[in-house]
This record gives sequence, C-alpha cells and structure tokens, in this order.
Amino acid sequence: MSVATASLVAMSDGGYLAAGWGATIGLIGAYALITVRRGRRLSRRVPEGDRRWT
Amino acid sequence: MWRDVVLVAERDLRIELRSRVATNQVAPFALLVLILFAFALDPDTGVLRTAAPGLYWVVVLFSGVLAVARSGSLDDTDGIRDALRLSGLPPAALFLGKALALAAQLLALELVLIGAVAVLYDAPLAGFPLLVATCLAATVAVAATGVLYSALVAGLRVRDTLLPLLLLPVLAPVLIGATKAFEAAFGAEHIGGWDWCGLVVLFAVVYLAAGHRVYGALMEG
Amino acid sequence: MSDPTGDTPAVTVGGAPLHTGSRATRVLGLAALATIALWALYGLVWSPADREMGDLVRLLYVHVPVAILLYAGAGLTTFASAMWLRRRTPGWDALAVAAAELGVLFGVLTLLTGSIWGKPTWNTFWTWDARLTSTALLEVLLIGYLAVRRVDPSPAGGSVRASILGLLLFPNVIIVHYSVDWWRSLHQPATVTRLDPTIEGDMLVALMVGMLAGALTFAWLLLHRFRLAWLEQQVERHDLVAAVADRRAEGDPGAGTPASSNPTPTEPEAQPA
Amino acid sequence: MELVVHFRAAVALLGRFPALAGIDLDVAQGQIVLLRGPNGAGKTTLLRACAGLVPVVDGVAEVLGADVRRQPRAVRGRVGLLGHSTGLYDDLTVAENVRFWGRAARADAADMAAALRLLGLDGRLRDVAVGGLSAGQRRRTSLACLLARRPQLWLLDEPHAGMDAAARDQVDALMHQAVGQGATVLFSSHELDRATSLADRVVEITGGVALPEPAPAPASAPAPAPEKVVVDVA
Repeated sequence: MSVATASLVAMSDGGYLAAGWGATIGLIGAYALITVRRGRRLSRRVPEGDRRWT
Repeated sequence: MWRDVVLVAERDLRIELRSRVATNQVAPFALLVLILFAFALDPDTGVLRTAAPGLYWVVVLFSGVLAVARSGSLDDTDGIRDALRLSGLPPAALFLGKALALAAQLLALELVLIGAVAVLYDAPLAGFPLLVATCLAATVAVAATGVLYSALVAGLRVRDTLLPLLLLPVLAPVLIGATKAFEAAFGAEHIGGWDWCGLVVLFAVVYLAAGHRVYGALMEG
Repeated sequence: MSDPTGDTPAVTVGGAPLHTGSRATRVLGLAALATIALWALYGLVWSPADREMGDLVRLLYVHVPVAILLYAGAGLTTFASAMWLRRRTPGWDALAVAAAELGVLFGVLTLLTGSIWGKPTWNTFWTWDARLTSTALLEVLLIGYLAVRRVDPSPAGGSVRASILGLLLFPNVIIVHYSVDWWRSLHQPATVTRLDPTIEGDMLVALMVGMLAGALTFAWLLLHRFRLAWLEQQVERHDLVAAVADRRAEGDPGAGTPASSNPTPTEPEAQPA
Repeated sequence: MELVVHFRAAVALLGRFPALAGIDLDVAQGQIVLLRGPNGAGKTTLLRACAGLVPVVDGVAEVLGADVRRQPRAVRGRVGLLGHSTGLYDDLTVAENVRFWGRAARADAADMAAALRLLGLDGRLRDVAVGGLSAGQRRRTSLACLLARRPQLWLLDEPHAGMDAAARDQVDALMHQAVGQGATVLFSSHELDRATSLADRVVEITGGVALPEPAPAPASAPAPAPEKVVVDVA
C-alpha cells in the first residue's frame, strides 16, 4: 500500500485521487468496524442455538 | 366494484365540501408560493415567464403533497382503519376511489394555478391539447402515487414529515415530464412534448397498477 | 439496544461464536483484503495514465465499482422484499435491510467519488450530470426506505409496509434514472467529457480487479450486516417470549410458571357433531 | 352446535407487546359472552383479534370457521366491531355515516333506516354532523352502522359506556335481538351488574389469558345453548 501512497504524491491531481480512494476505503472500513462491533455486542444476548453460523 | 369506487370517492369529496381544506388552505398556499417565487426570482427580468412551466409544476407538487396528506388523514384514525378493514370494501376500490377524489381536487387546483400563472407570470399559454393531456396524466400520476404512499405511512406518528421525503423523489419524473411537456406546449422549446407527456402517462399507469395491486396488503399490514 | 446487559448471558460451549463472523466471512474477508491491495497497486501504480484524463482516470477504478454496487444494493433490497412478501420468512427481511444499508453506504461513496472526479474535470464539485443527479435521487429513495423501517412499529421479522416500499424501490430507480437521463441528454451533447473513456490493457485490468474487490467487500459486509439483522430479530423474539411469560404471570401471580404451558382447562363446550 | 370462536394458546401482539399471552376461549353460536377483567387485561385486543384486526403470532385462532391467524380477511364482513374509537367521519352526518358504512357492506336501505330508527337517530340527530355529537350519541351511531350490516358475530367493546339509561336498555335489547336471529355476541363492560345478568357466560381475563371458568356457572355453556338459540339463520 505504501508504494501506492508514494506514487499518489508524485501524480498530478494527487490530492483528488487520495481523497477519492481514501474516502472510499475509510468509509467502508468504518462501516465494517461499526457493523462487526454491533454484532459482537448483540451476540451476547442471543442463545447459541440461534446463531447458526460457525 | 365501480359502485364502491364511486362510494369512496363521493365520501372523500363530500368531506372536502364540508371541511373545505383544499379550497381554504391548499389553494391559497399554492397561490402564496407563486407569489414567493416572484420575490425569489426578480420579476422584471422575465425569468418568471421563462421558468413558468417548472415553477407551476413545483407548486402543484408541493401543494399536492398537502392534499395527499389530507386525503390520507381522513382514514387514519384507529377506529376508521378498523372499520374499513371490516367493511368488506375491496381494497382496490378504496384505492381507486380515494385516487379519484384526490385527482378531482388536484385538477381543480391546477386549473386555478394555470390562471394564476397566466396572470402573474404572464406565461404564454398555448398548445392546449398537449396542456390538457399533460395536466390529466400528471394529475392521475400524483393522485395514484399519493394515495399509495400515504397508505404506506399511515399509522406512523411521523407520517407528516415522512410523506414528502418518500413522495417527492418518486414524483421527480412527473415533474420533469410535465415541465418539459409544458415548455413544448408554450413553444419555448422545440422538443417532443408529446413524448414527455407519454412518460407521465406511463408513470401514471405504473402507479395505478401498483396501487391497485398492493393496497390490500398495505391495509392489512 | 446498545446495552449488553442482556438477561441471558449467553453460554459459549464452543460452536457458535460471539460475533457475526464465521469461516466463510474470514475466507471472504481475506480474499477481499488481498484483492483490495491488488486493486490499489493496479489502480494507482501499475496502470498507465489516460491520454485525455491523465491520472484522474484512476478515480474511475473506484467510482465505477462503487456505483455498480449501489445499484446492486437497491436491486437486492427489492428482490428480498418481493421474496418476503411471498414467503413471509424473517430471513428475507434481514437481507432487505442489509442490502439497503449497503446501498446507502455505496451511494454516498458514488456521490463522493463522482464529485471529487468532477472538480478537476468540470471544475465544479457538482454538475447536473444525468448520472450524478439520478444517483442523488436514488440515495434519497434509499434513505427514505431506511427511515420508514426505523419508525415502523411492527414486530421484527418484516412488515408489509417496509416490504412494499422495498418492492417499489428498484422500479422507482429505473424510472428516475431514465427520465433524468432523457432530461439531461436534451442539453448535453455527447461531446462533453463523460465518464466513459476507452479503457483497455492494464487500465481494464485495474477496473476489473476493482470490480472484484468491490464485489468481495460487498459480500463480506452483506453477510455481517445480515447476521446483525438476524441477531436483532432473535433478541426481539426472546424479549417477546419473556414478555409473554411476564404477561401470564401478571394473570395468575400464584401459579405463574410460564414453562408449564397453559393448564387452563377451558370447558369443552358444545362438541361439534 | 358450532363453535363461533375457538382460540387455543393464542398470542397476539399490540405493536411489540403481547396483549394476548396464550389465551384459550371457546364460544358457541348464539351465546352472549361477557369478557370481564381489569383495564389492560387484553379484552379489547381479544375482541379485535376475533375480527382479525390484530396479528395473532402463535397458537390457534379460528372465528366463524376461518383461520384468522393466517387469513384474517376471511371473517371480514361477517363480524361487526364496536370499538373505543368510533370509526365515524366527523364531517359527515349521522345518516351519511350509516349510509356509507352500510353501503360498503352491501346492506339494504331498509336495514339502514331501521337501524337509525331503533337507535333513536331518525329524528333531529339524523342530519347532524358526527363531530357535533356527544360520546353516547356517537356510540349509538356506530351501533347503527353495525346493526345495518347484520353481522354474525358482534364484538362490542364497552357498549354501555357513555350512554344514558334508556340507551343502555336499548343496547341490551339489541344484543338479545341479535342472538335471537342466530348471531353471537362477545362484549366487555364496566357495568358489571347489568352485564352479568345480560350474559349467558362470563369469561374472566387477566394478563392476556382467560381464567378457568367456575363449573357451577349459572348459565353454563353446553346445556342452555341449544334451547336458547332459535335456529333461523336467515
């Protein structure tokens, strides 16, 4: 990834590229984090038989 | 079936005749917005005249949402919801009847607003067949969509704020189509006005069919 | 909802984990991460700049997959809503809400990347480009759908109201999309730079890898979000069972053992002949 | 003798609250059954569940031979409900309300006129907008709408509430008349003395369940039902 970051800086319009890629990966990451954490919290309230995945 | 449609439409119109919400509240509101547009857009530059078709349909849509909300609120008390479900009225008849009554009110509103736009904005009314056809199609489209979506938010405490949020984006194609058709009718643009009118007709047909089909399930849910 | 002090501190005897992950999501997640790395390398390093758009073409490797996933989310919501209306099983409802939420996420990303691309290209963040405009409307439709779900008082597992709204979602998207397209095409001849440069060679690979990375990420998120919705339904189901027991105990405080099912011997009056 | 209402361990939700928590109830045709219990016991929900208006999520719920749990629409048109909220249009007159609900249910014009007359609504009140009526007069109007439809199962939620003495007697007479024509009546009331003497059977409801009925109930179900019901289902 650092290769990518380095080449971003060198490019024309690097700021736009960084913003676009950064926002996408950042937002998806944040959403994933929130979802997984909500799942962890909620799992404790559900008996095992109702969590059908392993 | 048609007997029930008429029964329902007659009921809604009779209530409107008694309560005069459309005539005493919705129509004055619509006229008010027409005047406010003049404040927002400098009336001396001719912008109002050029933009008249679009402004007209925006006003119809916004005041239409008020009429839709009123139409929905007639049936949105616990007792009446229960009674309607028990009444044995076919849901499709209820949907069509309410849409018919709403369409009649919207049509009257549009007529008043056409006059107002001609006078206030000096809009060059022309191309009457296209004008009338567009009005009819857009009215049916807004009425059908409105009755369907007001049933979707019925019984929710926040229905009054939710209804415009749901309804207006859905009606965007009607706004586009009717505006373009009006521009064509007025001779402002050399574009296929009847094509745009066709789009609105298509929209109306789709929503009439959808409402007809799902209204029953919606009343139960 | 956020309070973890559940009445049943779940017992963990191996088996089911205390989260929404599983072997499937772990494999999927690793694959997604690997593809994302590959995507960044192809998109930002290995592929050449476009002859006309320059390096800005690299934004398209994000924008296009993300936009496709927005439509996928909306389409999946409609499909799941239709299936719920047929089958009335809570799983379809969980799928509908998961897909709609992902649709909103990818919609935001579509709009963001679109306007970031638009700034250097058209020198403005927002332009009344047909796709940008219809995407914005689609986003509002999805937000409206989630807003209704939030205030819907129906018990978990799905409601007619939410499903019909979901059912209408994709048809609305199509109608809005084509009418906006038609609307803009009147004014905007195809000579203006649009979002479709000729893409070939390594650029095509970058886009394809982007699609794959997006699809894998979408699937991973969908699985987790679906399970979260499922957990919410289970919590509510258990709350309901407890509430029924409470309610019965309220009836006869003396012999209020909810487990032993109703011992009320209603008289067998008037047997059918 | 046919069971008009057959509930077994029925659970019904009011929003997300189990207003009925596994109730058992059997009602034979031609009975007048009083539902008695404290406020919030589930009487109203039980009446609405019998009309298929509340989702029954568990157990058995059959009304007039139809499964209201899976097909709540099957009993519509055959049951009549008088609820707390009257289900009338305030801007329409008494006669217009009765006409609308009557015609919606395909009632005869004669039946609608008779209903208005029976409830004393054919005089001055006839053309008064419902919004201007007292609570008791509204309930009489609702009752007239119901009467005009001749339902097979009457579900009356506190039919005596807000009425004067004469109107209460009128309500009682209507119930007897309905049963005489082969219908069945389920009702709740706070006028316990009046209601208990009116009813063939009293069902005690608390916490969303029905308590077992005492065996030596004065007018216990199985025996008197046949002799009471004049089988002239029209």
